[in-house]
Amino acid sequence: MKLIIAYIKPERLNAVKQALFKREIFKLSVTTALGCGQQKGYVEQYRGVLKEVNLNKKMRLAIGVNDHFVEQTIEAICEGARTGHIGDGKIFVLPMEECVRIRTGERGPEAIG
Amino acid sequence: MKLIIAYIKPERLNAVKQALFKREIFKLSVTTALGCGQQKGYVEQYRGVLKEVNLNKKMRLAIGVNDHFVEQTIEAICEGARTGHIGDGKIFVLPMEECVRIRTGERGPEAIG
Amino acid sequence: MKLIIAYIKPERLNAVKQALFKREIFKLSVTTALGCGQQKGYVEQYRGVLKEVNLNKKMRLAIGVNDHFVEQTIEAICEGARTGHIGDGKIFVLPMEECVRIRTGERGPEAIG
Amino acid sequence: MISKVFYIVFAIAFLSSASAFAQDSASAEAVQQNLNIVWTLVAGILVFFMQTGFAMVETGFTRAKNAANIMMKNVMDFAVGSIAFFLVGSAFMFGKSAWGLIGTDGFFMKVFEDASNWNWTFMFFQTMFCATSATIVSGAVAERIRFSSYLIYSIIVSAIIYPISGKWAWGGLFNPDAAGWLGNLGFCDFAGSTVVHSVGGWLALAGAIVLGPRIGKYMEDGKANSIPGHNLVIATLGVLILWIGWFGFNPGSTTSGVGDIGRIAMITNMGAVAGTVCAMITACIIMGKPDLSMTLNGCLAGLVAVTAPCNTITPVGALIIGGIGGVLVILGVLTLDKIHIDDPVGAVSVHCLNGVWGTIACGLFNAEAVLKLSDKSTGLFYGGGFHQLGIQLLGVAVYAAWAFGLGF
Amino acid sequence: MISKVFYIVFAIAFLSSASAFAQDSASAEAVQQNLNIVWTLVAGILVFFMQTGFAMVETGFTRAKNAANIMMKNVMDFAVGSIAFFLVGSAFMFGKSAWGLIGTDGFFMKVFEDASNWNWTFMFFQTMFCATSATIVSGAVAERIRFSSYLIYSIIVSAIIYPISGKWAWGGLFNPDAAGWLGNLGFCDFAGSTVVHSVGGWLALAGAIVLGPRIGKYMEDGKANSIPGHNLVIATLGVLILWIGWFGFNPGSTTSGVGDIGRIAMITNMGAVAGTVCAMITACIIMGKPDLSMTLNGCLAGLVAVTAPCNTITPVGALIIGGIGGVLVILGVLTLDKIHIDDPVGAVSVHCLNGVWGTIACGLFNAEAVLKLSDKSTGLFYGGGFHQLGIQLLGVAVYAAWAFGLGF
Amino acid sequence: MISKVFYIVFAIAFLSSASAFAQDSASAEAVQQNLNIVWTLVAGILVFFMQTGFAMVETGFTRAKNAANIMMKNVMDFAVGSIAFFLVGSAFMFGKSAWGLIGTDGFFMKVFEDASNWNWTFMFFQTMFCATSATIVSGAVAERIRFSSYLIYSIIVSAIIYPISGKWAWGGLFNPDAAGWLGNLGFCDFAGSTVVHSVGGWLALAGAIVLGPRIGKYMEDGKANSIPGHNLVIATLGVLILWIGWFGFNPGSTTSGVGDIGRIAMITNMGAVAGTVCAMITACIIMGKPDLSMTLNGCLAGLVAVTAPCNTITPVGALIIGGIGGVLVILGVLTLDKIHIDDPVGAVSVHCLNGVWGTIACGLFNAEAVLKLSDKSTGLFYGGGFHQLGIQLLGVAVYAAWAFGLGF
Ligand SMILES: Nc1ncnc2c1ncn2[C@@H]1O[C@H](COP(=O)(O)OP(=O)(O)O)[C@@H](O)[C@H]1O
Ligand SMILES: Nc1ncnc2c1ncn2[C@@H]1O[C@H](COP(=O)(O)OP(=O)(O)O)[C@@H](O)[C@H]1O
Ligand SMILES: Nc1ncnc2c1ncn2[C@@H]1O[C@H](COP(=O)(O)OP(=O)(O)O)[C@@H](O)[C@H]1O
Repeated sequence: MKLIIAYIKPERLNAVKQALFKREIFKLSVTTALGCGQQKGYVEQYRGVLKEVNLNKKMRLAIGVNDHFVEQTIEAICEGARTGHIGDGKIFVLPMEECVRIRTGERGPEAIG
Repeated sequence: MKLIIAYIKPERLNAVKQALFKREIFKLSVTTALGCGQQKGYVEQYRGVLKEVNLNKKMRLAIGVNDHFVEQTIEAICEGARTGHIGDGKIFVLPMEECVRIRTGERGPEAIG
Repeated sequence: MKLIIAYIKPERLNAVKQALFKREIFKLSVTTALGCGQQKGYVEQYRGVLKEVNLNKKMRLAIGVNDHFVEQTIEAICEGARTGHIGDGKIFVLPMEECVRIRTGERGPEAIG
Repeated sequence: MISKVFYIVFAIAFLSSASAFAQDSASAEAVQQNLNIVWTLVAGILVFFMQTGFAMVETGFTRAKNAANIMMKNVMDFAVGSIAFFLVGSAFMFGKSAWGLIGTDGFFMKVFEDASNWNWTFMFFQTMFCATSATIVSGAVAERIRFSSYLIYSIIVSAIIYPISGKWAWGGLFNPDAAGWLGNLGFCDFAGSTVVHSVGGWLALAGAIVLGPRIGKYMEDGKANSIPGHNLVIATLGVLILWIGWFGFNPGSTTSGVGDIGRIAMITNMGAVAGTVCAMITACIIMGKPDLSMTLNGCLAGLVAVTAPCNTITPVGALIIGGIGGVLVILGVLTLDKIHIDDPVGAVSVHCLNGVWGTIACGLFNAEAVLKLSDKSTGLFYGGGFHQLGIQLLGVAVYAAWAFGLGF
Repeated sequence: MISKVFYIVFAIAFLSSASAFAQDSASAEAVQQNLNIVWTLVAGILVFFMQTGFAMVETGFTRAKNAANIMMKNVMDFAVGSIAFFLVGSAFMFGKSAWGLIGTDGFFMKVFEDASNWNWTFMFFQTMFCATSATIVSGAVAERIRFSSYLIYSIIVSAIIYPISGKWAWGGLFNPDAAGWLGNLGFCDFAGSTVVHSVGGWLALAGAIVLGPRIGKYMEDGKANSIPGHNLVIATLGVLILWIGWFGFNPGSTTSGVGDIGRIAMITNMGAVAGTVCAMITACIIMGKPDLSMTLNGCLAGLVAVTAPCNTITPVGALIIGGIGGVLVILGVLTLDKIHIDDPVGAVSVHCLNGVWGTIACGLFNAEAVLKLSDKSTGLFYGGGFHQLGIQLLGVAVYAAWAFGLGF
Repeated sequence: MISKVFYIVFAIAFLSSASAFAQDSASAEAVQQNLNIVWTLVAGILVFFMQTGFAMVETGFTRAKNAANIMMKNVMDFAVGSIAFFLVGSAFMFGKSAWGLIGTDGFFMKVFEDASNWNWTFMFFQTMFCATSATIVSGAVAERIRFSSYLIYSIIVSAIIYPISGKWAWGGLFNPDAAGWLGNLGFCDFAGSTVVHSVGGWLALAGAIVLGPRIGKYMEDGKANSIPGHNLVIATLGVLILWIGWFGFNPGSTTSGVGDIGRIAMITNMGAVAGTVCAMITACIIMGKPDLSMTLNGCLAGLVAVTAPCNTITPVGALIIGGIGGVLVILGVLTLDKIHIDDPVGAVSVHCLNGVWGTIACGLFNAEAVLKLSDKSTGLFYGGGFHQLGIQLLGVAVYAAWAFGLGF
């Protein structure tokens, strides 16, 4: 099992969800995050004073999947999140050793979906 | 060492904390998250227009533990978070290679607790 | 590749960013979190009723790095975040199996930076 | 005790109401009558502003998730209350008295015939008072009462409970013949510490008891949990708006544009600032640091406390009465918490406790002679003896039994 | 129909304006004139408060990210509008009539000579009305109009569109000789359901159509998406402030401190509460649960609807007119959504639809005889026949064509 | 220069104060006197509303974490200030003059004997002015002053600094014999650009310098850091409330209900809108885009600038004075930032800089003859020569030395 973590632009969240649903990946968790990458920040002005904001708003997705779903998930995220511009984000794939469905106590690959 | 990540219902956070404390697991980090799983979203209405909200509020726990604590932690989370209804959440166990206590620079299993 | 996760005090974020930039680590993601550790919570009062707040505000950093950058990253975080007091936080290093740059589809070590 | 001013005003009202436009008879009396109308209307609008104040205080002191619900309740209680008071409440309050207990005619405000009659303005002002009384309860029952129950309750208060309470003390305001039994006894409640605030406050207490505390307010081991308000800026805005409204509430209760309004405004302000300062100090002593929400409650407590005696006390009297009010409200809030009555905004301590205190204060601090309002002061401390104090205590007891009893 | 009150007031105004200080000639007429000034000024200040109300309603009903932008627009439209009305608008509205269509003198408010003349107060009051009309549009075009376009539009409305609209119905208020053609016909719009609200509302409708919906409001498949307001507490605050402002708007339109103001305030309140209650019930029936934002719209709808007839109807008439307004506004909001006209705050349904309804209601519910304002009622339901109704319908049609046409 | 109106009013006040109820002597003079009382009280209530405005502006322009603290300070400064002014301040300001510098009798407001005397209303109005002056400082020292120091400071301002400042220019308002030395010279400050605003502003400047900037406001390399306000909606609400309050502040300073109040309201409005528009344009030019917080400051700047001359200038004069105020405030804010004086809400630029400008403007734009207030205008541009201008400059210098000196 793997845990796939992706940082994407907030406005692409819906498209990514759609792309995942198309591939029958229905379960995911989302957190708001701030990211700092190749995308430079922007400059704001308040009462004549400039302020550099170098963390951009991002969404962090966490999706637990079985091994044979990894490629499809990556594909789906790329499909939904890619705009071709800097700041599109990253996907990290982490190994996962165990997964538990709290409701039933089920473990392992069946618990994930 | 393992990093245990759990998505639970927000209102169960207190019970989970209690269950963990009973087992002398005192250290954890919490983030708010939105989850999408078997639990269907709900429909809101604003000025006569329906809006489907299919992300439910969740809490994300992250607990770094030594290997022999893993089972007890899973047990504690299940004990505190289980209601038997859809939406109870998931636990993911990830392998962890290193752990550092920033204050002292200690590393490895001693650093975790 | 590794995913380095660190929980630090919010007010140290800027110093940590600076320390990372000095070592040419420019990419990271930040999330707000609440932490519970050796640092005891504090007691608030509202209308004469005491309220124990035992979750302190923390920042969670996630930094994907190539293997030979791990030590420098840990060093940088410690440099920026250490105050020597309880509550300075923890660093967790997780193995990462794959990394994808969404914009280009690149994979592996090149994608991370 | 109903101020002499009233009678004069009404005498003029009846004399001049025959002429549709006051200008037609360009007499100074007619102009004064118009001035009374303008002032009373402005005061009524200020009292209406208190609805905004209550809404802001209540939402600021409670959780964000209930904000829409509380707004809804505060808008709707005014709406249904206005209609109920128009249809029947006003008649119960100001109609021909049956044994000084309840009015019996004038339903649908049918008494108004003339387009420019004083009555319209008077009833506008009274409608706003009625709404204030009804809305007090919403703070105490916030975050747990069902919306439909609350609507029904608002109708009952505005149609029946408040008008009957009002009849007893104020029934003679509109028509001296229709006075209520307490008014006839000489009960002193100039602007409504009892009629408006303590009635609302007793109902609030009953409501808070009946509904029980909010989930999570008290833990199994009996310890209280704090459920912090979500926006103290909005709560402060609300208190300041209420304060402004009170400058209509108290001075407006003269219903006439004469010099007394300036004095009453000054007295009202003194009560408010003394309440604020004393509550802050008390909170500091008990809890170790100044507390904004308690200080705000203290301000309202001072205002409620001087409401009954505002026409008959000196500024120094107002400082004392308001100051004691500020202390009382803190003790009230802490005590209610201890006996597990959950009142999210402190409505009971502000309106009920201080409504009672203000009413009693009339019997102690009334200084009519000092102010040259009459030859003899009725307050105990100004040589008036125990007579007035007795009447005040009777009034307090009667209203407590009536409103608290009905509340259950 | 222009109220008799006006003429009397102005007669007095002209008589007494010669003396710089009314006290010099201590006649009762002069004091009454001063009283009129005080009341009209206070009412004007209350109308100014409506700017705050509009700003709060609009920002509360839209997204947080546009809050600063909406604040900026609401402050600036008043600022540039005031200047435009001062320089030219007031002249177009109240100057010497050219064919009853437009004023031709008095630019820069040059007519004012005397330091204590009544005119100053009158023009202050009128400036606030003009600003209200201009600001109505900003709600309907919120979250998408460019700031500079909005400024230009505000100037045009305040300098030209509103003053000309106003001339037709109200040109004679300042100087009876300068009356407009609709006023001469006997068109009844006491406080501006048509002149202020429906003109603003038609412009709002045109603006909403021209600008098209906000991005994301309608999906490709034609389904509407809800874009929830970010702060319903602020929106409620805004509505309550508007309600207060209306107590200046309607009773202030007498521009004289006489008994009628109390009646008009009462009528205004009845319209508001009926609108609130009926909107809540309608929303419950259609959507299955009470909805705060719809209820708030209902309150404003009731207020707009009674604005035209507020001087000539009975309280029961106000309940009916306001109640129908509350139903209409909900149907209006839902219908606009269906035909993909995006009006984030419901400005069109509130001001345009109910402005029209209120104007027509004059022809149906006018009850001058019941109120002893004149011998004969002009409302259809009170035996006045179809004459007044015809004039009202003519007025509605003319203003619709004019304002909606110009809006494009 | 103290308006003629005052003297007349007071003459009447003294004549009629003997009769407890004005209705008893139903003379037109007595009714006018009552009208003055009603108007002054309403104006005082509007000025009280400014407390709410200041609280909202200050909290909106600062960080969320300090909101409760700022609310607490704004409520408490009014509370302790009211008491201090009641006990001693009013005596220092209006008591028998010692060398035109300070009042020496009337402590505890003992002078009031009569229940319906005009004095009560006058003192109510003055209390609100005093509180306004004290509260100005809180914006400039926001987010860093200690609460207890602030309380002590508020007491000193309300008990001593403001009353003495007030004595000099306005000591004769209550009793012409008690006039101060500047008032006797003919210093013109109708509603308080200097007495209220610049005194508050100078104290604010001193406070901001003494306390030093907030942590994090200026970086080691000297660059300024922006610490954005947390809620511009609340800040805008505050400014609009202040604007409303100013309609009590300026027109109310006549303390009489006569036609002049309408003119002064109009002038006040012109100053505000001109300030708003010019500040917006200036900010656009300097910073490249319209800026809400600067525009709001511009509005207040225009209001402060026309406060001194509001009784003696023409509307066009008001547009010019307000407009220059709007430009000045932006330059002021940017300059202070450059010299590292940290004023989170712009209080110094608004109240001090424009208080000074408004006071000087009297000497330039006073147009008494145009307004038929007297035979000769005193403003330089209206042929009045340099006499008045000299007195104004003297006043500015004296108050600057006094208030800024004391502030340290
Ligand atoms: N190595 C990394 N570690 C953690 N987060 C990263 C990393 N690289 C990128 N991110 C996240 O992805 C977001 C987009 O990064 P960016 O560098 O702009 O994209 P790209 O690398 O595709 O040009 C960043 O804002 C950050 O949140
Ligand atoms: N595979 C997954 N990846 C990421 N998060 C998940 C996954 N499965 C469940 N979750 C999280 O757990 C929450 C509960 O999921 P749900 O499907 O309702 O529970 P269950 O699977 O026990 O029926 C979800 O809202 C989501 O946040
Ligand atoms: N084992 C753990 N699992 C998850 N989070 C942890 C763990 N230990 C520490 N933390 C995080 O680090 C923060 C600081 O912890 P603390 O115990 O005060 O530091 P230290 O261990 O250095 O004394 C905590 O608030 C929490 O967010």
